[in-house]
Amino acid sequence: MNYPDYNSCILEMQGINKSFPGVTALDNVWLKLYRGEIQALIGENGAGKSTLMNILAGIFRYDKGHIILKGKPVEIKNEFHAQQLGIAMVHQELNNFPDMTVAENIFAGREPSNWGILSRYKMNDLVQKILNDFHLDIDPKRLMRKLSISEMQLVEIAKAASCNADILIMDEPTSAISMRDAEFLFKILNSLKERGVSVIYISHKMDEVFRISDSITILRDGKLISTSRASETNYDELIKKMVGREPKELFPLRSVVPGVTVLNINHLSRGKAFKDISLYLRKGEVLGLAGLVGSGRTEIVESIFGFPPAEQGIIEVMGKQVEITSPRKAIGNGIALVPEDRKLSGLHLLASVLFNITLPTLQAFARKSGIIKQRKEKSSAVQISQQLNVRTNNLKQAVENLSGGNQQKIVIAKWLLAQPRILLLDEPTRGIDIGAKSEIYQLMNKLTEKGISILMVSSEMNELMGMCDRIIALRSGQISKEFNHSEFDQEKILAAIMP
Amino acid sequence: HNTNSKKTRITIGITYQNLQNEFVINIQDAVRNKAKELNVKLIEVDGQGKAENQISQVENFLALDVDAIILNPFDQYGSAPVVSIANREKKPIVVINAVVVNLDKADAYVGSNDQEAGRIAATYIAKLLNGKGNIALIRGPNGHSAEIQRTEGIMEVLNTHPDMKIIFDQSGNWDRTQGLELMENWLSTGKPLQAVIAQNDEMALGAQKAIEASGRQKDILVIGIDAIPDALRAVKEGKLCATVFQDARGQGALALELAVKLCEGKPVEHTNYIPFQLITKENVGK
Amino acid sequence: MRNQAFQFLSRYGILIAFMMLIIVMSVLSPAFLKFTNVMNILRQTSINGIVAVGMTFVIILAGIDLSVGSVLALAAVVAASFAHPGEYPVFVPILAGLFTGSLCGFINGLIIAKRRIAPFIVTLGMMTIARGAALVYTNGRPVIELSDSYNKIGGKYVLSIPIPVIIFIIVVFIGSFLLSKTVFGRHVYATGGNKTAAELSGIITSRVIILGYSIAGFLAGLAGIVLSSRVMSGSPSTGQGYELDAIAAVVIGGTRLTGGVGTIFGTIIGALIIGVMNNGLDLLNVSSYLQQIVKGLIILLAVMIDRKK
Amino acid sequence: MRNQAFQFLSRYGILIAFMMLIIVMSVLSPAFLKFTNVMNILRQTSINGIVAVGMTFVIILAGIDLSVGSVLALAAVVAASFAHPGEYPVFVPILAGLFTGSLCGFINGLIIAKRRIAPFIVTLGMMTIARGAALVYTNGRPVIELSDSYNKIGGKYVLSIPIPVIIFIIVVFIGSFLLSKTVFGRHVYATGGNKTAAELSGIITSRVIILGYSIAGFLAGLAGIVLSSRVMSGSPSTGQGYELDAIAAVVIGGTRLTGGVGTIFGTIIGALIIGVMNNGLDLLNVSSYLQQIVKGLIILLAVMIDRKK
Ligand SMILES: Nc1ncnc2c1ncn2[C@@H]1O[C@H](COP(=O)(O)OP(=O)(O)OP(=O)(O)O)[C@@H](O)[C@H]1O
Ligand SMILES: Nc1ncnc2c1ncn2[C@@H]1O[C@H](COP(=O)(O)OP(=O)(O)OP(=O)(O)O)[C@@H](O)[C@H]1O
Ligand SMILES: [Mg+2]
Ligand SMILES: [Mg+2]
Repeated sequence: MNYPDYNSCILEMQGINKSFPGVTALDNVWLKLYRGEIQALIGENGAGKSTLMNILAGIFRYDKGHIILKGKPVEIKNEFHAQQLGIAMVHQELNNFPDMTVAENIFAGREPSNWGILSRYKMNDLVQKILNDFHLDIDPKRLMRKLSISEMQLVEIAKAASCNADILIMDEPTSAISMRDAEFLFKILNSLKERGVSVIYISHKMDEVFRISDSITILRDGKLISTSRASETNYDELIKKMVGREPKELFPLRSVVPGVTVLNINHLSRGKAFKDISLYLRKGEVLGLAGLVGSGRTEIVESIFGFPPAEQGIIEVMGKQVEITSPRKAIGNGIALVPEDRKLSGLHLLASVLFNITLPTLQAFARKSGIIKQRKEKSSAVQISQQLNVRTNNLKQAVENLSGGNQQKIVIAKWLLAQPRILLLDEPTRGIDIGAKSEIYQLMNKLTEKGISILMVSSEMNELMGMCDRIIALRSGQISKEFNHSEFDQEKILAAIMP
Repeated sequence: HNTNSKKTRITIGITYQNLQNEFVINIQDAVRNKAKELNVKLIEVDGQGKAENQISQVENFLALDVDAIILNPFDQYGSAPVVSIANREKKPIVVINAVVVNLDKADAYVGSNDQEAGRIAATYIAKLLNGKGNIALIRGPNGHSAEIQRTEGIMEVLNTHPDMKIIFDQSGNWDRTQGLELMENWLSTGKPLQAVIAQNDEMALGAQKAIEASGRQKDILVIGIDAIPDALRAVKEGKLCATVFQDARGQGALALELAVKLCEGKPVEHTNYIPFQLITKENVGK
Repeated sequence: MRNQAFQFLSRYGILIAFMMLIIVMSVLSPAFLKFTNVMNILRQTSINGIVAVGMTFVIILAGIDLSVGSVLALAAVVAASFAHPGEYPVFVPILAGLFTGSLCGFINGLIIAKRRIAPFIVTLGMMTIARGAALVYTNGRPVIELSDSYNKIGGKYVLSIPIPVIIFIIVVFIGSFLLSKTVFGRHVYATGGNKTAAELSGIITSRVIILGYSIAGFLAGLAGIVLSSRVMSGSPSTGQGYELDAIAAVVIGGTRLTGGVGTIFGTIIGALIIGVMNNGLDLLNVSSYLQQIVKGLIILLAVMIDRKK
Repeated sequence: MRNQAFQFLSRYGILIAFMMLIIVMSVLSPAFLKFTNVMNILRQTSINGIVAVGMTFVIILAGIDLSVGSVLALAAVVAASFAHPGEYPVFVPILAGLFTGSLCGFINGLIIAKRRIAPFIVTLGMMTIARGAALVYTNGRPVIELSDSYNKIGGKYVLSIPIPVIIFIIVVFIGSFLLSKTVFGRHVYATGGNKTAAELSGIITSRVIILGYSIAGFLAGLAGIVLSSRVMSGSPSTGQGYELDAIAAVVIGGTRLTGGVGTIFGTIIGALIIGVMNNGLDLLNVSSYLQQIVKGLIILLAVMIDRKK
């Protein structure tokens, strides 16, 4: 059998409507999925992609519409029911059991057992097979919380893909994994496809979309814009449909000439995380850190931010040696960090947009007595969120209810208000749509023009190459090579980070 | 005629120290019976072992415009403001069962002196032991008025017997299980012990159970206070050497009667002691 | 418009529950809405209310303080021991009580923030320790014979409003102001909502935590002073179970036990619901045993009405 | 090798604390390690231990059950009321008590799972309601005159081991088996560790929660039966504060109050620490005021030793 089989429609979503208090998330959306088809679902942040898929996975009820599964109308009651119907999903936000082992995580909800009694034997056999299939070099007995974000994401992918589902939904599966791991994922998706599994694939990465998908569906503001065969469309057309206007150049031209050294790091080490890291960052420069999962990039920027401080080494800011023992000290030295995982370490999800944006800079809006000048606070927050094009109807809205991309913008906004001298960005465009990405790149450019220096960690090679003046390649916690802009070459950089 | 009788019907508010205590429930029964008999409307509230609750409750009584107040104080100091409030609002107040420091300001008092209970128990034990022996004391909750006064009474007697020594002394919080466990632990020390004075029957029965289980029932005397039914049975069976009877029903009935008299403007005796009575195997049936 | 009404309801659902309770009570008991009775309710609520304001800080910090009842007792006996007539001016016992309370809270906060032990267990330990300390300090006997000026705190009126009620109102205003209008307040929410994010935002969370628990201790101490002056004696066994009442008030008021969300306003409504319930059921002469069942049901009902959105 | 020792320590740090306590006690009191005293400790621990096993389920589920003390009392009086001599065979009161306990737990679980209200507040409501129900059922008086066969449950021995201890051991084995060897056990950990993730994994968390609370209720009922038979009377005011002892045992034993982590083994050590402490301080005849301070300090110390890695 050659898939996709366009004669066999496995799923139809007809006229789906869904609104949340104050927002219409989906407005009459139609979607058709064929056996063995990989369908990409794309659209700007907040377009309704996750909402549509969450409906399919039984998480949300929809207000209006029908779902036809394998020719039969169904009412998907809950997640369990969705699983029974053969629908599995990798969710946009990490959702795992940090205190359980990798194996236990993979089998949560479908533990191998005899009459309710666990069969560890079976489980260990199965898990090894799954991990092998995915080329995952992770000890199944390791605790989930000990994994890096990307490893966690890979485990979740493995979990969903090993479910024997007919429909596999992936909501931005590659937003937190390296290119190498993404390659494994694509192989797996192709082999699933050969077995007749259908995949709905949400991503903001256009190159991926074109590489693997058979068809592409575009949502904008909760409305269906189009579904087309991947072979019959092109990049510019997609972008135009997605954002509703002509696309701009993704990476802006960098015109800043780096000035004096503002950050100088000598022989920084911390435990097993990284060793003997020396680097410098000049005024107005964008410096990139490239590396694979677990190469220690996150740990390095966190230690520069004092969270936790490095054990050995010297940090100099503006030529003066500084002791950065806590984030507060780092902030005092004009350093800001946009962390990798917004949910875990970036945001107070239940609090409002305003609350989150002004949190690190509250002192600036307060009288000496500690009383906040609320009007001033609000106007600054409004200004910065407009500047970043944050989509929210109200600054009082809880961050929890924003789309993933908009949440990311909040984290960036909160640090831009602090007007840092040195900005540490850890995967700053994770989960951000192409329009917002371009906005963030523009912004980075503007910031560097103003003399701010940026140290950026990214797993997207084209982002590093498009934005950085220099790239430092890391391999298992140590610097393996440094590249100047003129030496940028994807192959060479990859070679420098591969073990 | 109905409206007429309603108009003249007396309303009395009563606040009990803690209605999770069987002894206090006995008082409540007597008060209720008497109230029915005298056609008095009764508003009953439970201080649940907190003096401040009793103050609040009497404030609430004022909102209900009761004719008289009966106070069964939890704390001789903490519950005292109740009497001051009644005085200020010119409501007759009768104190029942336990005392308050400003008892003289109350219109009447019905009850028994808790020190007396302690004295009776300790005296009887001293007599049985011929003024010599090791004693374990199980107290009520620390700081509770009855605990304070019963302890005072017990100490007063024991101080006059230099050969009687308290070798164990803990609070059992009026609770049978705690009495039981305390005793189990004390018994395992193997120290010679001649008698246990428990400040209520529940704890005494718990201690007795532990002693019986250890087979030392013959060597160790146990005495309680209150004379609850279970304790009377144990006295009859010789498991407790005695208990000290406090006439809850008598107190309850008399207190209500006095309150009614005060409402009607009739003179009453201020202090009405209802004496404690030692209940031993000999007089338990009566 | 409709949407706003909905938002209001979902935000202040507990207010609806409170109103319903008030209406039911005033229909059932003619005495309920009298001025003196309303003052009674307020006065009776004030102690729990003061403690609950402190508890709100701690719970927003994603913590809990089981020790407030015992700390209240310890502060009460310490304060009372300085309040004998003719010994010291009245501010001495007050300061002594407040200091004792704050110190206990400070120690709670210190251990929780620095040793990272669950607040539940730390304050459970403190609950036992403070109770023991109160008993040792007084030898288990209440501290009595307090000066008139001390006893006035709990017993007198200003403009026919009882002093405890006035203290309560002041505490509510300051607490509410701190939480909603100051940098410290924001840091409390941030620390409780996401500690890592708070630390990465440059907040020294250990300081916030220590201060939060100190406030809870301070207010427990204040409540101890008010209570001991109300009963004109400092009893080492007072305040038992107050922690549960205070936590109930906070949670009924919509503050989440997982931290990061909550208001003093909600707590006050929660405390008033408990106060009205206690007062109303006594007025209605509901039997003490039945009262417990009814109270449990009302708490559940109130929370259910609130959470039904 | 060295690493393993370290792992053992950090995992079973609480065991070290326990050993230290044992050593100190046996040095201070010669009676401490006698067979009868060890049996005393086990017997006295058994009631709290049984309750704490149930509490472990609930706390791993990221919940809490404040009602166990009251439910224990309700089950005790219901059971006792069927246990008068010559009325029913002994299994009737036992079943009645177990049913009562389970029912209360079931209701707790139902409200928590279906209405999504904080377990703290739901079980606080149940705490009051069950206590009130026990008082109403008995009119406030203990149920006395129980049959000999009923009283044997708490009083007799099998192979010179007290029956309560045997029941406790059986409960520990079954509880431990359920948690570590069954699918249900995994779902308990999953639901408590991350409820959203559990639901996304297709676990019907409401069922797991309801079952978990029912188990806690069942075991509280069982403890009520053992306790009432041990003291030969069913008192409606018994079991007060037992919830705190049980929670303390669970938390000292390393189960996290935020859920997802914990073992029955740890809980048992926690319960034994509390039992040894109570017994030892009594043996040493430490004054009851001081006992409280010492107990609080030991709890804090034990947890600190455990968490110091
Ligand atoms: N639980 C919720 N409550 C209220 N509004 C919500 C909720 N979930 C989503 N929304 C809103 O619905 C809209 C669609 O969000 P959705 O998460 O589906 O976007 P998305 O296309 O997945 O975006 P992204 O690419 O950023 O993930 C957004 O406006 C979002 O704010
Ligand atoms: N020996 C080890 N023991 C335990 N954990 C390890 C070990 N080595 C690496 N790790 C884990 O690997 C991760 C290090 O990855 P880190 O996040 O610093 O890398 P990164 O390059 O930023 O990767 P990414 O951001 O893509 O996850 C940490 O989370 C750490 O827990
Ligand atoms: Mg999304
Ligand atoms: Mg990283």
